[in-house]
Amino acid sequence: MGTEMDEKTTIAKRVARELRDGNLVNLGIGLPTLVANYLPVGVQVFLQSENGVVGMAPLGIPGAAAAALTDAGGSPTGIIPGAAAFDSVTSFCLIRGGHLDVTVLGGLQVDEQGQLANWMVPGKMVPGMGGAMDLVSGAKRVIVAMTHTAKGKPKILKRCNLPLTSVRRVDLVVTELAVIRPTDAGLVLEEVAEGVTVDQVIAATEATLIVPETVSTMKLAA
Amino acid sequence: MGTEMDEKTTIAKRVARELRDGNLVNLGIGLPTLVANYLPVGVQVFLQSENGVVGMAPLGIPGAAAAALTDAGGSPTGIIPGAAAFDSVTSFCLIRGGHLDVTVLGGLQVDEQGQLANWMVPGKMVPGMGGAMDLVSGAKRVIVAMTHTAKGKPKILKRCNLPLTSVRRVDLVVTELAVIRPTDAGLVLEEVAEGVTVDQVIAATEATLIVPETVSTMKLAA
Amino acid sequence: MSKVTTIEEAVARIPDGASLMIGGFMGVGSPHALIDELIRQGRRDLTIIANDTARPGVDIGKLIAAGAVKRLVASHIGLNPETQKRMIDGDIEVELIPQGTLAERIRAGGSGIGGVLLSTGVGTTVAEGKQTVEVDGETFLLEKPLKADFALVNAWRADEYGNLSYELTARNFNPVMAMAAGTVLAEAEEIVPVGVIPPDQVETVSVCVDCVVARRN
Amino acid sequence: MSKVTTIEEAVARIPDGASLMIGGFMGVGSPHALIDELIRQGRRDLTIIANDTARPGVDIGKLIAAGAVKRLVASHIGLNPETQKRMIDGDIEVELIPQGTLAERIRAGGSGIGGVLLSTGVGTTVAEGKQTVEVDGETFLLEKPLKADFALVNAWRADEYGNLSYELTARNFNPVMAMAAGTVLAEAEEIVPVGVIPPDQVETVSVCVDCVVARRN
Repeated sequence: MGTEMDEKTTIAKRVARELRDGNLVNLGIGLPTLVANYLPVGVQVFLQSENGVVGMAPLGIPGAAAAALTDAGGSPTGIIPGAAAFDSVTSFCLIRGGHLDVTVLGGLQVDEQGQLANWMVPGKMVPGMGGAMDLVSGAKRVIVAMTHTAKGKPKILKRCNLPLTSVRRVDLVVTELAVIRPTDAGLVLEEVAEGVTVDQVIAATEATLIVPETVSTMKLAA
Repeated sequence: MGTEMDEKTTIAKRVARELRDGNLVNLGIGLPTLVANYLPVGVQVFLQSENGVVGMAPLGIPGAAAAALTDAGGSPTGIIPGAAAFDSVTSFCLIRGGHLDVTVLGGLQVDEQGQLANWMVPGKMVPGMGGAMDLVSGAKRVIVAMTHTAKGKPKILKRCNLPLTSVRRVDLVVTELAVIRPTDAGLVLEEVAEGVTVDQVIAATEATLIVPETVSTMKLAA
Repeated sequence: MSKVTTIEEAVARIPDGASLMIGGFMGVGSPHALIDELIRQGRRDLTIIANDTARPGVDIGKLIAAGAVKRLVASHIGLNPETQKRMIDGDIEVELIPQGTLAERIRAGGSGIGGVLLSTGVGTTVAEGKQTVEVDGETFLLEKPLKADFALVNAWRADEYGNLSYELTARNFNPVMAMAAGTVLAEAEEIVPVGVIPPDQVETVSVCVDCVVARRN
Repeated sequence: MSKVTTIEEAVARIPDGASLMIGGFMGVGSPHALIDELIRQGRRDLTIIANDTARPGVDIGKLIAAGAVKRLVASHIGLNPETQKRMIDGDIEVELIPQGTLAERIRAGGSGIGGVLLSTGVGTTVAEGKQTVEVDGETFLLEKPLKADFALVNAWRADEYGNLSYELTARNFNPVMAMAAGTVLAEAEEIVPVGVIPPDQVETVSVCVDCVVARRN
């Protein structure tokens, strides 16, 4: 199943295909950040960072830089021409107000109701939710980009046992093994990665998966 | 009792003495606007206009002008150095949020509870409240600057019969005849204009006035 | 991905019966050319959300005079006797809202806020029919979000992506309305190439704007 | 009426036990010199309202390390293990709030808003103990205003009246906090004469600011 780097690249390349030209997109720190590097030709998106900018340059592309310009992790970042800076209040008006087309976030757990837990492990990790709850509750589309399992244990469960990030159902879950769409009826297995069987995905998943007659093979951005 | 112009000047000069150095002040259209022209020496106030500026130049003082710079009546105005422009949302955050030190407004009626009616005469005048309700509900101090009577009829009543602007008690009422302070106990007659007797004020007022042992003579700004 | 289009095409997107937020304060900062084109194209039965209706024959006042308006939500119509007359005659349904409340309700509409609690209007006619909420012993009116199908805004400068900046008191309701409508049409005094407006001077972010048109002079 | 003062005098206004809003996002846009001076003057038992506590040894992280903080209201402490340790040890009481809700609550505090209705956090641990309000069949959390005794903000430019402008992502929570505190201390990279900041580029209006200090370099 390849190295961890391969897995992340697979996920990022698949998520990239979900973005549309002109979309306002917020990419979480870590894996989701890679998505911007695999956009199809002709698709330009505007990257938002919740600390107050639209028009961040994708990772590794310098853009215009300044001491007073960082990403949501506090790391230096660049901006593209046509970028805009604003305060935290405005930033979350964009996120909650129907202006943010897509948010891509990492996940600790997703369950059969399509609910996400990604901000806290009681007794272990108490980082605070930052902007995650606002993003998941407010964005027009929520895409969870995460590895299918953690240390061999399924992360797609019948019911999340970690504190939820939002009761809102996420729109898509992309892992290195599969693309899963949460629906009213449950989790639909839409695609499997090249070389991965439906049974392998089911074995790595605690939640019940709805398997349509044909499950296509995951297509990745070039 | 002098001409209408004298009356307005008297009121404006008396109100001017209520303003303190550095105050943020909103002056209503008409009579209240004159107040800025009678500020005591050493008192600089910042004039707000609810359409989105702090630092308007007083009436008759040109200041810096521009086509895109008007007062709340839509008339051209000037600004002083150190002025700031902002949108309508911010403008009312300043008004409601405890930042506006004083608002001076005209009045149709004030009553024994110190409540003001100044925006509507049912069946006759339906201009809309504009910013009046926000100003009266939100400013730290509300000063009503109005003539004591209208066509010989008292405007200071037992109970307002026109729709209220706010249930908030105003802080001071200044007319060409008197200075009246609404309190828990009722309307206290604090000052009478030069050459005016307490009985003359009482005769021109429908509301019961509380008359302290000594009522001082109204002092006007130079 | 330039959003620059002609005034005719931009206005053609608006159907009869649409709800429109229109920026401006007594005509200052109103999208003059878009308003004129609405009248030229003969649009009817519009709902207008705006601070005021200016004066007769000026900006939104023209829409009133043209009989294009069915319903009006505003804070002030005092300087336009024609609006008052049409209201009293029953030609236009008018809802009057305190100016700060109008601004906050539009902001809520564009910001994913379910409602704001304000004391403005408590105990007055404005409170009629409104839900009240008590917080720590104090009573507030629950003011609901306002949205519209379209916002017609006026900017000083626009770039081709739709970033907007405004000038002095011509700003007023324009930035907040540009957040609160399904489709946002921006009229600008000047259209500049992308990158010319410094990021710190962008007041409406490009992603909120759908069409940019240059004002005719 | 210049508001320019020394850092020492500005910070001397803050008593032990005061509540402080402090601008910044992971240290970017924090008032570095005011924070250092708080530590030098040995202030104790502070309540801090801020987005985060940066990293150990950086900005608000220094206040945490110095034991100056009794209570913290923030959205994120993940990158400062020292804050997490002191929270788990019971040395600091921590209230975690979603970032957008934190921004909106501070805004309400400075804008005369009695509360805002948000869906963020509905059905999660964030909803515990909070009043809910139903509007047109949808459930929202009633989020109350946040205020503080002092706000310590960081600006790019300030004039002597206290007008402030900000730079890029160093803006973050600074403008909203400058509206929501009893006394506002602004630290600026550059103090310019009155009239130099164009009216359209003033983001915090002078009347909200009490002291202006120049950053030491």
